[in-house]
Amino acid sequence: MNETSRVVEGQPGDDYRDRIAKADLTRIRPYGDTMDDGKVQLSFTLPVPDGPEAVEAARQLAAKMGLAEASIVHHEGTGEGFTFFVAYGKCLHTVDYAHIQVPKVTSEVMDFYEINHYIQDRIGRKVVILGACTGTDAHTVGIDAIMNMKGYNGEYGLERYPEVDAHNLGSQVENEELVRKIIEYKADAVLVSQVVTQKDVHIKNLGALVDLLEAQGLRENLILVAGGPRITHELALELGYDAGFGPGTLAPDVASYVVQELVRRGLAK
Amino acid sequence: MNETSRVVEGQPGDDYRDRIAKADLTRIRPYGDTMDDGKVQLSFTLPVPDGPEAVEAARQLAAKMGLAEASIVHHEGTGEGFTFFVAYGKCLHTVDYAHIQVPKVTSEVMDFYEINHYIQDRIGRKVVILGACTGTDAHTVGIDAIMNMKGYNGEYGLERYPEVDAHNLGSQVENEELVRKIIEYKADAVLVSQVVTQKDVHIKNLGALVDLLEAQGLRENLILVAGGPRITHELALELGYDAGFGPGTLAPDVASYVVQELVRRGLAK
Amino acid sequence: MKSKLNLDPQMVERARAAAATIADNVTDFISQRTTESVERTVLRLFGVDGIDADGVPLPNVVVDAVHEAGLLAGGVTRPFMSALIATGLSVQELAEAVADGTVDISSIALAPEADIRAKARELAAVGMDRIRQNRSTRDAYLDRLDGGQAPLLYVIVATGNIYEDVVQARAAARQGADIIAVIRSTGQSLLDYVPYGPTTEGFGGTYATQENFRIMREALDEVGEELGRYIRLCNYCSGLCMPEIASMGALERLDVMLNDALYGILFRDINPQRTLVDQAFSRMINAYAGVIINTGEDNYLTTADAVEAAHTVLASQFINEQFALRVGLPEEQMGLGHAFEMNPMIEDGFLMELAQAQMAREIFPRAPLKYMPPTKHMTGNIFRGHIQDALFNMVGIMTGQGIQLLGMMTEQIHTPLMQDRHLALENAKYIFNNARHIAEEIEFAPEGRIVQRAHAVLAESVELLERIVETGFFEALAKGVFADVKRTIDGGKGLHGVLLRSDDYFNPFEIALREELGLGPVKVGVRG
Amino acid sequence: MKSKLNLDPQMVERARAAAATIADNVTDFISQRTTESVERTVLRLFGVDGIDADGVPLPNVVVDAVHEAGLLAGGVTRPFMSALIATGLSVQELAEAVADGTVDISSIALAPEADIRAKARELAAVGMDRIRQNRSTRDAYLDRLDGGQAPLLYVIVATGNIYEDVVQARAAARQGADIIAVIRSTGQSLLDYVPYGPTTEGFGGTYATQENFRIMREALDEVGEELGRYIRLCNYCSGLCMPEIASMGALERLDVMLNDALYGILFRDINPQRTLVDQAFSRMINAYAGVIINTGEDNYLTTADAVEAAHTVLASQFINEQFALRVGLPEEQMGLGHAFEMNPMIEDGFLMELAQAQMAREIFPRAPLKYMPPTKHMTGNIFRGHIQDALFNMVGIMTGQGIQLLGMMTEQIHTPLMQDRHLALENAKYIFNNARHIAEEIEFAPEGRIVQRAHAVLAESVELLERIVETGFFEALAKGVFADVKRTIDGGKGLHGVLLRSDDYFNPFEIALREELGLGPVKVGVRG
Ligand code: B12
Ligand code: B12
Ligand SMILES: Cc1ncc(COP(=O)(O)O)c(C=O)c1O
Ligand SMILES: Cc1ncc(COP(=O)(O)O)c(C=O)c1O
Repeated sequence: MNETSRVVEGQPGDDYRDRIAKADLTRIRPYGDTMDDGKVQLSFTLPVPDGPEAVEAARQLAAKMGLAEASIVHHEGTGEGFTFFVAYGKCLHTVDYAHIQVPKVTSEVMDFYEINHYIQDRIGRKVVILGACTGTDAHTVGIDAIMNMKGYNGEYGLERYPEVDAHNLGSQVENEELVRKIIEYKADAVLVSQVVTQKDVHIKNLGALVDLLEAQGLRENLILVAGGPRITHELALELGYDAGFGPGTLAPDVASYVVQELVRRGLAK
Repeated sequence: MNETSRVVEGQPGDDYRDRIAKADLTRIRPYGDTMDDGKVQLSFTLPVPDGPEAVEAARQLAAKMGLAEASIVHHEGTGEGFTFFVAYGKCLHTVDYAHIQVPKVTSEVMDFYEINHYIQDRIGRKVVILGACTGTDAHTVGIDAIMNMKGYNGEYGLERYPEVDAHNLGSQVENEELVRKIIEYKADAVLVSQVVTQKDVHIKNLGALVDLLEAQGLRENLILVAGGPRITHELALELGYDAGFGPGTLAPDVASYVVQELVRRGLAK
Repeated sequence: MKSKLNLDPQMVERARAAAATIADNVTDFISQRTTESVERTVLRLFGVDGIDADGVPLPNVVVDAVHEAGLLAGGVTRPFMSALIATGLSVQELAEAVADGTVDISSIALAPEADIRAKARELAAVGMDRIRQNRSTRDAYLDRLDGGQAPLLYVIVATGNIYEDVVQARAAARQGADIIAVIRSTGQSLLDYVPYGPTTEGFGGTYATQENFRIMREALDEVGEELGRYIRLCNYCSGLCMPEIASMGALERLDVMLNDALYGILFRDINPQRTLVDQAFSRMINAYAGVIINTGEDNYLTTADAVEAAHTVLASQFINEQFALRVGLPEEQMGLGHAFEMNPMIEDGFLMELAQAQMAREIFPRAPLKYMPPTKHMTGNIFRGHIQDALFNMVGIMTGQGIQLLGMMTEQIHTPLMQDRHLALENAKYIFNNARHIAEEIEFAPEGRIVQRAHAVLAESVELLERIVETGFFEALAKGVFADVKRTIDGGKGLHGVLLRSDDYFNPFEIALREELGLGPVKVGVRG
Repeated sequence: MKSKLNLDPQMVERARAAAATIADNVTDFISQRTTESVERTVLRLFGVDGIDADGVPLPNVVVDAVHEAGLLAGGVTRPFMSALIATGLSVQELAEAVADGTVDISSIALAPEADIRAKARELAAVGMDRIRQNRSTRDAYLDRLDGGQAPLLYVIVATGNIYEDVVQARAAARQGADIIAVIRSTGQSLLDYVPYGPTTEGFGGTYATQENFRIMREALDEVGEELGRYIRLCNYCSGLCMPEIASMGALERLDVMLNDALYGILFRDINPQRTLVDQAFSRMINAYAGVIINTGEDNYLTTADAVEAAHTVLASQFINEQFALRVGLPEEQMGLGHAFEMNPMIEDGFLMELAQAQMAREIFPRAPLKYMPPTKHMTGNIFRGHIQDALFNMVGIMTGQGIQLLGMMTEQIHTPLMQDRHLALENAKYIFNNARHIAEEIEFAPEGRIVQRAHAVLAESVELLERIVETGFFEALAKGVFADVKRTIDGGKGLHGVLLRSDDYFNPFEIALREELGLGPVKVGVRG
């Protein structure tokens, strides 16, 4: 035998759990295969033809994004003077996860029966909820999932709730029309769905509704909820809504929030 | 008819070519579907469990990388307290493409016949070229593609060149061994292949060869070429090589360079 | 082609017969009506174009004027020809004069019928000619250049800006796209006019305007020439201006048009009468222009469940086929729609998708079936999405689809970025090439899941079609048989634009088209 | 299972007969030899473990000492037992004493043969017992927990650090992995000893050490219990320490081992004699331990072209099968290897891959075939790579493979990141579930491309095997029939460690294993 090094780095029988690297939660980084290696995958297109300069430009861009050892693993001209890139690199930025505070819908999620009981016990009358997909948006599947009888993913929609008076106004409902319906139905809560987000049309449209409601003095006594695949609770709050719901929402999530909020705000009269 | 706006934004018959947005090459940004929109796709894993705080951490990370309107479009716990994310955002960084200078192999690429003629005409003797995959690296396919008779992608390898005396030393060749062979064969050029790059073993290994050659006074009269999937000409220069070749290289690319460089450096005697 | 599914020809026959009855009944209904958009189309085919000082398109201006004059039920042609004769203006001059008020069309007396007919025939010949010309230009291109092989690679551009669309479309062509579809801005289908000029501000798509058509056509011809390939152009012939867009497409040599008999009714809440009348005329134009239509059955599966509602797709294909045949659109131009929209988490879902696609292939053997990708079950997980699209492509090549509308991995996120389209094309090219002849190689176990699934879906759709015949088509729509959507005969948008034809209704293009398409004159009252 | 390829049973028979002849001849050759690593294995099975002051593993220390004493040709057991008897030390104490020089094994006289045999039998029983115990522990787990369904999802971890590997492996298990393979550090296969202890510094993989085996086993049992699934553990039983690693795996309850009769010869330039002797003993251990072996035919296609060299894969599978049968490894434990390695740009490549995979399935119906993903033709384009892997998965489920080694989209770039593995698992789970019963549903056109391709490959491999029989196996290796690689009988690494057995060669584990495996005693000289 000629080799000398035999590779021993710890003691057999050590508890492996003690030796697994832990993340520093005040400075987390992406994880590839080793704690803190920072590995990130990127892809993008640049408006320059493929070639060594294009690759260098891609590398520089990744570097500016804070990636060390950025490696352009794929580059391919896509015609018309554009090039597509795939890159990997080690992100030098860290995030303080330990101190993140995310605004969350804090109400407790109840089920179908609990919600109806809650309404009977704490509100004592039917709760009127309108739903609509507004502006030029015609994507009804999301709001239907919340409102319609048959519901979604095995959960009934609000129309099925005996203690809820639910009205689904459908799609392409203009804000002015929606306000008219709020008055007509004396709505307790309004659920607004926005799916198309190109050029931020949802932001404009959602904002316009708040302005309209405020102008008419309706905002205060109304629970205003937004939802859609690109809606977060945070965004909804920023836009002047009471709550926002994203992908995967089910009727009980919204209904639980609405009824508890009605009681909390003293609107359950 | 109730609508008033009729959408006219230009004149029919305008030449569309004049209206297509041009990139400012001193400040290029990624292109999604509109010039300068900065669109970038990212994916990474963070060492935190899935949840709203994790999503916010991912968003913050993307923001630190310079992405505006970063949107976490997918997040999924992968177990053991890790979460995988996919994000899109608009990169605010720009790159000055117009002034990028990339070192390039400048020799003109000749074909099989031209190279052999060039050697006959300008060098007048056989050129000795060694090839090896060095260190612990056993990936021979790349160097074989360059060296072997049958070649690669329809291009003959150097062994087929009548005016080249090619020796493929195979894989896992130690640097010391390679230096011995360089002396033994009186090599004009050496082609070193490195494929495994984990923990930068290729950098160490390529660097060590240069040190060894310099220590023995062999470096100056030798054309030293590196190659492999993660090798760039730039990296090779940094490591003290004369040239570097990456993915897709064919024998004529290397041979053209070697013979012209021999003549240029006055080693063609 | 040997059947792999052993479908019962009698069942197919029953389905077709039921659909034929439905179409016959409705055709009779259609023949008695015209619409504002049909009349605007007539003007466009005569050559009216442009907008007035307020930006209102001149076809709208003239038709509105004729309507106000109470003359539209007889068709816009008679008063318009009379005014031409009376004023001696050219078609465009007259339209402009009506717009700026210098000519009051209501005050011009009708010319003698023979003069009107002569003038109309003469002028219609110009429009008909241009369409015929475009058709032979296309044929010449296809003779000379590579027209692609089925499944054709169809991708969308949707930047909202025609000048960005052009860049994206040309890049896509270079990457191998056979068909470029310019998606329309949200909401255009509900506009009762066609926007004008080159446009740069759309949402989720770009306005369909004649100038945008022209620009894209020019750009694609140019790049196609360079590539040695003919790149087909597609747009949306649907909504309140369905026939007008057909005419624009025919005039600008579009090759493919989304054009469904029911889509507007179900998905845009357009009045059923309006849609049915409009689709008939638009399809005649498409037929004559050699345009392949794409029907919209895929849309059913965005609201209904793809496993449960599979038979509604097939039923609707039968109905679309029969409507198309009634107006002379040959099978070779019927891009009947269907889609790969089952929940990807279903065990053996791939087998059911195979069954559905193969079934469509066998039942409509000559149609260039348009196969739509997964959309509803695409998520923000672009990596899985890319594989959903790969399985879709695999089914496409395994079952010999005609037009493959390529899925994008970012379907759930945004309208396609340039790189999304690039990767979608790469996905399809790889799979189509790597499994090129698989349809010839694969057979299905005779009593297996795939075969049984196809039989079951066919049986259900026969049942549905026969039920519709029994109920009556309009009543069936009102009951929500398709896509869980209920539409009544007098509901929805655009009913105001539907008119009962007067006895002397005159539409020279309808006459010319019916003649060219071998349809014989309109007959009313045979049924219904 | 009905044949879909209509392979000629006579051709299969001819191939098997030729492979049997090859294996018989070589078996005779093997039976006359032992190696240093075989003897170190014997010590490990007796219970020798640990390292000396210089870090040299004690099995090496003792075997080297016996070798120096000129006694190794008779097996390490006789001198070792004699020393045990003479010193009264325990197995481990004796090894340590040899290492620190307190016992000089060469100076101890041999004990009476009967005493040696008795002691050896007694001590061997302990090791044999532990292996048997591990096997029943595994069986009990598999009774109680879900063992997964074929194709089993096999993923690799390769961080170089066992403690990172554990995290990655447990996460993979949670995501649905059935088998976790810990890839070895580059270069370990050429070490003539097995590293010791938990290790955190490997390149492109993690050292195979017994402690690393133990750690990973514990971590997987724990997570498996939580998930209600038994997670199988795999490592590499190849290189200069092939049988030692088999013993370590048997002692630590590994479930799967890469273990090929030819791989070391062809791909690591290990001496053919060394490899063939080592593989025989290692496979006996694997057989007894209930370990599924994975053979390495896939590697041929990384140097040779997958279309042209397809028949070498099949030929090698036949040879591996026969070598395995010779040492009692049942078909159910033969994870014969093959791979999806054709250039993705080939027209109809998918059909040829289907043919190859289906052929393997039909020829080795009971073997849990190990199917390897695309590697050579993976590029930095991770998006296309993900689809190449999807097609690979599709072939896996269409042809009923046993073990699917999942491809990673970053194959060309780096050893797998956690997210790469996550996406690879998602890819396979989606496709396997969505096309779960497709193998039952799909048949191939009887005279089609797929069937013809399989027939052609089978014919070529019959020809190759018969040529090897004619040429002689060692001569064929020297001529480079496999993977374009030429290896001579006296070339390569590790020949110095091969010894001709003396007439009184004694190996109690060989005896016990042969007995347990129903092989009967070693017979030499029958052939060759
Ligand atoms: C189905 C669909 C259609 C159908 C809609 C049918 C219908 N009646 O709804 C049809 C075919 C008609 C259609 C048309 C168009 N579509 Co579309 N469509 C989709 C698709 C495929 C699925 C949407 C869906 O049904 N999701 C399923 C539901 C259940 O999910 P969800 O909406 O997220 O809802 C859930 C939550 O978000 C939440 N939620 C939603 N709303 C609300 C409201 C409240 C108050 C609460 C509490 C919760 C909540 O709860 C729901 C259940 O969990 C998406 C792509 C995709 N995969 O997402 C594109 C998509 C939304 N469409 C798009 C576009 C651009 C269009 C068009 C504009 C295209 C065109 N130019 O023609 C048109 C125009 C339509 C219009 N005017 O709005 C884009 C939007 C891009 C963007 N981000 O801006 C998408 C993303 C596709 C794409 N990549 O281009 N579409
Ligand atoms: C084939 C292969 C193997 C084969 C090698 C067979 C052989 N005889 O070469 C086998 C199976 C043995 C193998 C083993 C291992 N491999 Co390997 N292998 C690959 C694989 C799949 C393909 C490499 C290849 O052949 N490419 C084709 C050739 C033609 O391309 P190329 O090398 O880039 O060469 C071209 C250019 O780069 C250039 N070029 C290359 N060299 C030179 C030199 C000069 C001078 C010039 C001018 C040009 C030039 O020209 C060539 C032609 O255009 C890659 C993954 C991949 N898809 O790339 C992994 C890969 C390279 N292997 C890898 C690893 C980790 C290993 C192992 C360490 C795994 C293990 N622990 O067991 C072992 C160890 C081997 C060792 N000691 O080096 C990793 C490396 C990770 C990294 N970046 O560090 C990869 C990327 C796979 C992965 N994702 O984990 N491997
Ligand atoms: C047949 C058909 N027409 C039209 C459209 C689009 O219509 P709109 O422009 O109304 O959104 C679709 C949907 O993609 C369709 O399938
Ligand atoms: C059968 C077999 N053994 C061993 C290995 C790995 O060997 P090494 O550890 O020598 O790299 C492989 C390659 O993956 C293999 O296929």
